[in-house]
Amino acid sequence: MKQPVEKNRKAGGEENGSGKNGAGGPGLKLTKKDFATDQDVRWCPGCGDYAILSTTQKLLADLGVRREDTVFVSGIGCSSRFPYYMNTYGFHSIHGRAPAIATGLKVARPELDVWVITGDGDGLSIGGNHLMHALRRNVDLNIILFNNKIYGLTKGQYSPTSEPGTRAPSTPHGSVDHPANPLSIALGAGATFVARAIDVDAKHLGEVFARAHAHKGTSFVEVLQNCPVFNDDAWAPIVDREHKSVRQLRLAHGQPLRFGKDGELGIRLGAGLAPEVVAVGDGDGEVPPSALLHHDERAPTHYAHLLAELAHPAFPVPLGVLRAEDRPSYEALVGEQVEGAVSARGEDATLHNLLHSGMTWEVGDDGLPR
Amino acid sequence: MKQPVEKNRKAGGEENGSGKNGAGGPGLKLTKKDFATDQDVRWCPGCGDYAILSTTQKLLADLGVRREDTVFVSGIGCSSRFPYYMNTYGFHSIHGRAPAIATGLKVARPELDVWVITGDGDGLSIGGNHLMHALRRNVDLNIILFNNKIYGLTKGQYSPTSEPGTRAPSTPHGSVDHPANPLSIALGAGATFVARAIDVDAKHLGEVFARAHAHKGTSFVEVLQNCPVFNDDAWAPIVDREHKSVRQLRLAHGQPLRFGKDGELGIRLGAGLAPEVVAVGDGDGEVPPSALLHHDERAPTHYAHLLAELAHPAFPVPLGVLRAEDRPSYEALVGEQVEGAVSARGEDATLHNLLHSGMTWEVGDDGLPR
Amino acid sequence: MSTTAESRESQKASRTRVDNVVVRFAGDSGDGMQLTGTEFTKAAATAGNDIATLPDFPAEIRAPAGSLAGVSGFQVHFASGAAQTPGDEPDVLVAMNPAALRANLADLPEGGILIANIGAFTKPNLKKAGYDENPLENGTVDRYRVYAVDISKLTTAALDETDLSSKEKARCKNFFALGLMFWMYSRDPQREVAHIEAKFASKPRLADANARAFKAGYYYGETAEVFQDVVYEVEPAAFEPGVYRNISGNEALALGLVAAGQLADKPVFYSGYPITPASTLLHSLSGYKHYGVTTFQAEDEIAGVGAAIGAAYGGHIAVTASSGPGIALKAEGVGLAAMTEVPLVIVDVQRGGPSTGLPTKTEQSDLLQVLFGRNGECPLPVLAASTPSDAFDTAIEAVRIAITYVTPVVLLSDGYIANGAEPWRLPDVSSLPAIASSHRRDPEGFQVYQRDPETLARDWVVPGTPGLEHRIGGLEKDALTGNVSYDPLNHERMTHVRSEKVERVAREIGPLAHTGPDEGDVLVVGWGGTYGALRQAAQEMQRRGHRVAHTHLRYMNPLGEELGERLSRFRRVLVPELNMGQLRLLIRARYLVDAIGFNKVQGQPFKVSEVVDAISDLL
Amino acid sequence: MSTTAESRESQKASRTRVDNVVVRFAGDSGDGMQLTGTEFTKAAATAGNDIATLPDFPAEIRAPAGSLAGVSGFQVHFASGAAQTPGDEPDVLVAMNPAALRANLADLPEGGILIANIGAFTKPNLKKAGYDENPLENGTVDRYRVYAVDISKLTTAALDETDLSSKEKARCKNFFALGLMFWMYSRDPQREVAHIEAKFASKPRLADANARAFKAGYYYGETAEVFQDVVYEVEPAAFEPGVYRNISGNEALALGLVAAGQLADKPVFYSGYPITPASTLLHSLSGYKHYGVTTFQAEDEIAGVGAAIGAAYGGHIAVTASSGPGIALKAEGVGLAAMTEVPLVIVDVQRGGPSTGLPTKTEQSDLLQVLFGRNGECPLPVLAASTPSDAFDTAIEAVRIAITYVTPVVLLSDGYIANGAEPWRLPDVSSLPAIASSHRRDPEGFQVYQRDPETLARDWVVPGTPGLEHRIGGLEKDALTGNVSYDPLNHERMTHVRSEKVERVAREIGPLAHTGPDEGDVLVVGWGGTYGALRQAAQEMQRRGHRVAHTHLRYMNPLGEELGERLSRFRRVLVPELNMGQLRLLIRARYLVDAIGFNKVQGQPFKVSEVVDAISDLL
Ligand SMILES: Cc1ncc(C[n+]2csc(CCOP(=O)(O)OP(=O)(O)O)c2C)c(N)n1
Ligand SMILES: Cc1ncc(C[n+]2csc(CCOP(=O)(O)OP(=O)(O)O)c2C)c(N)n1
Ligand code: SF4
Ligand code: SF4
Ligand SMILES: [Mg+2]
Ligand SMILES: [Mg+2]
Repeated sequence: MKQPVEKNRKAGGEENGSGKNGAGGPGLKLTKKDFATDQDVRWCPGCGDYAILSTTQKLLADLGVRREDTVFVSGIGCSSRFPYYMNTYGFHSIHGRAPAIATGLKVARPELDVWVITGDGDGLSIGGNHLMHALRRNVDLNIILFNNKIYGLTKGQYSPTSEPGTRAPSTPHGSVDHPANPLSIALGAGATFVARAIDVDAKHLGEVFARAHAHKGTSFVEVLQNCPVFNDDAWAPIVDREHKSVRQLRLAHGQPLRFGKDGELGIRLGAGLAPEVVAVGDGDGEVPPSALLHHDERAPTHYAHLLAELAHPAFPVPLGVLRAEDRPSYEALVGEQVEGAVSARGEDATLHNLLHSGMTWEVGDDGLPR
Repeated sequence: MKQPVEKNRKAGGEENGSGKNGAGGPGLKLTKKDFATDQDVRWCPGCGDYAILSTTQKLLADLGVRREDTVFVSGIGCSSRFPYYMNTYGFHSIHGRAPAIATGLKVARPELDVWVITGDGDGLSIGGNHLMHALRRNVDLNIILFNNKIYGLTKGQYSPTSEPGTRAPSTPHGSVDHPANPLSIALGAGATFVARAIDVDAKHLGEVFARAHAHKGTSFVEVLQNCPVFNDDAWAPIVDREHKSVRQLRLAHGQPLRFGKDGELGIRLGAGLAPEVVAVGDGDGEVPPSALLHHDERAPTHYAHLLAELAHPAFPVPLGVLRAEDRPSYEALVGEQVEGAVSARGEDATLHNLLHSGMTWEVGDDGLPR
Repeated sequence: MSTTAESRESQKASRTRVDNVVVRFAGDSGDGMQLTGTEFTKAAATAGNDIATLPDFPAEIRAPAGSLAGVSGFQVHFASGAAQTPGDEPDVLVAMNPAALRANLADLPEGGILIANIGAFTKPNLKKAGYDENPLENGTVDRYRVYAVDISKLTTAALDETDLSSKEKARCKNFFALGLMFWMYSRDPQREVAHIEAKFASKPRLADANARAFKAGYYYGETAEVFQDVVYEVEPAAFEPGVYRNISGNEALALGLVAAGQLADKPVFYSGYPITPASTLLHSLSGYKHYGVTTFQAEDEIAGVGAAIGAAYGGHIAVTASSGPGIALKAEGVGLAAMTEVPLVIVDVQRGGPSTGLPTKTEQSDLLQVLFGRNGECPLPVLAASTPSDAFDTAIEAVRIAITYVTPVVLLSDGYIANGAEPWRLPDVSSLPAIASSHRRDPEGFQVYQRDPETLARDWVVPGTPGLEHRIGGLEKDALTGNVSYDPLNHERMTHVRSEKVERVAREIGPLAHTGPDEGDVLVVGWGGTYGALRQAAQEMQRRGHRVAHTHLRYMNPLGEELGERLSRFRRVLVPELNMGQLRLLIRARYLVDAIGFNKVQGQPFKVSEVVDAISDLL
Repeated sequence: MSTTAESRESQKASRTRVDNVVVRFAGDSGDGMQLTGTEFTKAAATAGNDIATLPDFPAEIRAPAGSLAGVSGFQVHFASGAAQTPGDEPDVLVAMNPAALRANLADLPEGGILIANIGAFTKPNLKKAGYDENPLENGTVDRYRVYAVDISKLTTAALDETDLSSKEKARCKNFFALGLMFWMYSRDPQREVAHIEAKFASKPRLADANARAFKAGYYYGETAEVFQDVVYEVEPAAFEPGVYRNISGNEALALGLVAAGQLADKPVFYSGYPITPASTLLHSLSGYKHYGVTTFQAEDEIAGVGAAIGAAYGGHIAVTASSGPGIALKAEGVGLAAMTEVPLVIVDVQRGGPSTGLPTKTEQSDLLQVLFGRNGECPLPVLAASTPSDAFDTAIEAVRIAITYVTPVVLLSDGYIANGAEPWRLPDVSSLPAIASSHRRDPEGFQVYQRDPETLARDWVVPGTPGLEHRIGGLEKDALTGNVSYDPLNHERMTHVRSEKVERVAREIGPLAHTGPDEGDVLVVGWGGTYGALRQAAQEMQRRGHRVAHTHLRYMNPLGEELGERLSRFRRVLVPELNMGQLRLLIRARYLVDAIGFNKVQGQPFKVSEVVDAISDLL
């Protein structure tokens, strides 16, 4: 009997070089276009999803990943149509369950590069639990949550991230739910990598995705995405060119939390641990950069929570990597146990011996036990 | 046509005085025993659930609540058998879904006092999403999570709160999952009341339950519970008499974070926002109480996260109310909308007029439109 | 508007009269075809025609403009007789762009009228639709009566004087098309102009522009000589006297639930999670708060049924709804409701399956799921609505049974009923029977699973009632006390009681809906949204002199005895279904009758002609 | 131990020989009855008896000591002939306390042997069991042959010399009882002592104490004269030559899955969420990591099936298991697997329902759920195991079909099979046929939904394969390219293909398991865990000279043609099931045969005598 496991665990690697579409050989470098499929993209004109798709296609080309080793798993929603447009392996699954499916895939095939595409409804409403458990386990997935604060595909009902008072088909008098903060939920669940970016800021989005891709363990990225049809300009106050310098806080590891056109504003920890916005400088009532909070992706988690809680209009909205922590990934630990057991087993671990384990007895030709 | 809503919304109140079992009349004060049912309690000998049951029965008697207005809703698990032993209304539902059922009940009948009993498996594994959404919405429920870090009822598999390396029937080589922190999850979900107590410390447990009961909005209480059969002494390092003074941090609003036999130890915020244990006093290398973190139940949430992250053995484990925030409860907001709509409607809001709304036309006796 | 009623009357006089017409509007998702179709339908309805509609839209919100995937259609059938279905094929196809033409042309019969917006037949649009050449010019449409109108240009021209952007102007073209159709079918344009003004009251610029475009279309019809030979007049249908409105299935269902609440004098609690084609039920009901309706948009379908159970337990009329995938998710919760015996209505607005399937298409493939899709022996009453307006009655019926028998009840609808519309004769509210319901308040001798000897209902006791404190749950319970019981015979007894309770509902069935002879050659048995097609087909066969009858079921469980007797009086039994034969399986199993299936699984309703052929095959 | 084999031989000679004996151990959940029963079973098996067992434990982990709710039982039937069921009623009841007596006495036939531990018949214990007086003293047990032994005291006395606490000593009393039974049925005590030592190797104090208690019980039997008239000898059964082991259904299922992985030369991925009585499958498999098995304890059943789908998509042999409520939750995921056509095995270890029901009791009430409990037309192959060891073969078969036809397959088991045990003749590993499986690697001409013309399987392409990148999902897909398709005829075509693919599995059915004549008066048709009882009943009727046969199905879907032919050759068809008639419904619908149901829903298996009576009623 052969040893199926080791063989399979290497399967991806073994065959990569030879495929005609593989990116293995020199000079075969794929372009962004190679990551597009022949399917018409069916999002509404102006949908933020286009930008995210484009950034992703470009990034994968830039990173030089192999198409055949890349898998996009999604749930259901406008955003979850994403895999159809990526010329990689893709699985458009059912509502909310992509993290579970991706977990099974990644545990079975750790050599694959597995992305999960989800929406604020898919990932936080019906799928909240799977998201939470994938994050807790730290399965090495890249989870991208398209947050348009609305259910797009089902025509505009409010979602768990919608602002209170959202008037939508199911809430003609305005919604009364307190909105969920995707980053707080992810952090509360024990996520090791938590970040946020904007659909249309391709450069920054690409950088954040690259970081997410590089992270070993679950990377969780919230992308602020515009749905021009059902929730147009929901992020405008933050994304808006005019105000973005004072409403966005770009995080850089080791750097003080500064924002404003010329970094003239900053955030420090005030009384009662409340963060406060201060003017930066050495003038009167101004605060030197050293007195500001300094960004640390590896600080104790409550610091990342502090960032996650910074919200418009009282604060600028943090963008970039809030937290990046090293912790062994789930599939690695599982793989170690299985591989350990496989390699520790003796020659006698045959199917025959397995069946014959425990208490056995023999019955002779006379039909009686020996 | 009568107006069903108002009538029903008052139903509990209307009829309370008259019931023979009501606690309404003077001199009818119920005792702890009145809250016990005639059913044999079927937990294993020594199970921590007994103590929680007893504390709850006593508390309800002390609070003088009406049995008929009190409902215990639970999922499935050893802990979820709880309702059978409370002589109130009770609903032993299905695995993980108690928060959803309780939400429906509370929204329909806001005058009822609704408790949810759940376990670490029921509430955090299969039921994590419903828990999260109840907390986010802030439905006025008292959710008590019995955390024995194991699946009791199904005979001892590891749970989402089990320590890594737990050897259980499904993990003979030890579990590899990173454990969930119930308090962090609750806070990340936007809980307005978060607390922790210990099964066998009846006095403190009773106080915490009383606070939870008084809180308007979802109260979430994690109870550290011992399962002598499948996870005996899982909490012993913390609960243990000998060490408890240095391993438990009793929270008191407005007070510094102090612990130890005579409060000789304390916690302050150190470099990089990392909490640290310090000796309290005015001696060398000691720190005055004023320099310690002071407990504030209403501080920005990241502070409660800091507390939730304090874990044995590096830190004492915080017990008591970590966070209590005022935010309108979900059922109150929903009720306002419905009641507002009902009272704003004119005399003409009859069923007849409803059916006749929109574009109508009449067909005469000749079968032709008029 | 200058066209007076009189001038229209005289105009009508010169028109060809036909019994019925089927018009299909087809265009881009962004072209407003659903609105156009709906407005045209209303006009036909108020003019006294019987109507039936079939909206058909893509699963995408807005697929790329001009693409095949983005084509949205709306078919309306209006008739001077009964319009029982939206029509087998269109008499008139309005194609707003090449993709719309391509997606729909095959359905247009030879000689059918094609109105094409040539303004949209540009190179890029042709390409997007997969045409190499312009089909209007290469013979493709030779078999039809083609009217090529540059609707785009004419609309823009009509809006010359307005300050709209050219994009905005282009968006008014559906109203031009609507105006044209109004003229072709002698509809009252004034009324429509008033509608437009009311509809866009908050956006007067748009109101004005749409009204202009509409009038321009109408006048174009009147003026352009080309149309003179295709103007028609469909006489009003003979309706029962009464007040009518046009109603879609989900709206009727919503009204039925509100009515049930009023009839039972109890608040209604609806919880659900959005899903096509059930969402609009949530939308409708959330607008009826002033009728004491509380709606709860849950985090998922499991919470949806959970919250409904909680509300039912609390004494409300509790309803949860979804479509196939969501109903699958609710299964465990529905089992709990069955075990604990709380009254509850579960609505399944069926769509194409399996899995995500065809979300915007209709199908009848959840019957066996709602009957058997739960663990253990867990029978429930199941009712099915058969037309949009029937959803109103079925909703009241479902609530009545849930409350009377203290049991969850499943109500089946489908995408065709939910989105389709028909004229509805409004019931006299005072004639609707009250729904008796009571919550036990007497503690004397109370036992949790004591039953009414007639209905086998247990008492519906709600929390808040002093002296009746008790515990229920999903474990098997003692047949009397309701305490947890593992006793083998008690379990068997309870299993039988739960089953018998459902069987008792058979008393409510009443005479079966039936057309045709009481015995004969072929009995067509159907259920749900195929009602109109089956009835019309059976009537057609009767007209042709065959002994064919049609029985349509509302009660899918229990099936009752009358059906068995009726089946035995026909030589052949045909069960047409939009599935692979689900009712057929039940009928064969229960009555041992060799029922033949006629099955279509295309996400589309039956055509009358298909059913006629299937019946003919059996004769 | 001093009893030599020879002395036992001579002892045996003087004993009454009987063909079969049924012993039931009953005591408190804390009394170790399951262990006692299991050990006794092993001894009988190794001594060459055929055996069948029925563990019966409460849903609570440990209900209050001494309470009725806390009674745990284990029944073992050992025979010199075939022990096809655990026996209708016990010949010997060992009651460790009053509650155990009360809960089980009714099952003991008149003249049965009752061994009661009088040491536990204390006032408080009697009260907990609901006895006002001691039933051993007030005539209650007069109809039985009563042996009152103070097992508690004797055990404590035997452990006098040890340093165990008195609580620890008391806990050894089950080994005393075991020793006594060993003596009564001439089992080899040395072997057991060796077992005890091995089992408690890590706790030598306990090993010593349990061995002492065991020997004390054995010697007590030998010494106490009272037992001389009830010592029995059951000759070894005549078995096929081979190597045997005692196996429970879930363990056999686990081994079958491991074997399937080896036979297919592929890793096995199992994911599930704990639930009685499926959990032990997860437990077993998690111990087989060294055979390349990965187990994943998911956060719930939905994630359980989700992860399995992911692993199947990744090329593993993927399995998920649960019991009724969890299977309900998996429905939507199973539908996705069906739509995307990934190979997957879904195991349903059935228990008493509906809802939470009777978690630790057996039932066959999920058949219709697994067939129909999904939205849309979503047929799947469904196989059912019929005995504990048959679960091994059925598991391999299920995997083979899943891989060959690239489809999800449901495997039904039940609590009775899962926990019951029987001697299993170990298969010759080299005779097990390999499971052919391949992943397409050739990009040339690849189409996602291209099919093998024989099996209709699509290619199982796994990520990581260059040039075959493609997308799948739950929306309806084009029959060739796999791209999303809303085309009506394509949907119908795919619906038929999915259905036809399942029908093709009929080729795998092979000849049906059948005993008795090929035609005759009554054909008993069964499935699942009732196998033994039905077969034995049919054989009994044959012995009585009746033309009765028994056919037992492994394939619940498709049913295949042979069954239809066979049904037609019998005057009456009886379908005994532990449900309300689920297979019966299928048979009636498919073959239009008036199959009669014999149904029991008590959470307990059939007694042979019940089935015999039911058959007799039809003659
Ligand atoms: C089980 C199930 N429930 C509900 C739906 C309907 N549904 C599809 S997508 C969606 C919400 C999508 O919202 P989001 O995840 O925010 O995605 P978006 O469309 O906004 O990108 C819903 C409710 C479904 N397909 N399946
Ligand atoms: C749908 C479903 N899945 C699984 C189970 C089996 N089950 C019952 S309780 C339980 C876990 C209980 O753990 P926990 O919530 O921690 O409660 P405890 O018994 O430890 O108090 C499980 C898995 C079930 N009853 N229903
Ligand atoms: S509905 Fe919104 S999210 Fe969906 S495709 Fe259209 S614009 Fe994008
Ligand atoms: S198994 Fe554990 S949690 Fe359950 S009743 Fe027993 S001791 Fe308590
Ligand atoms: Mg969204
Ligand atoms: Mg637990």
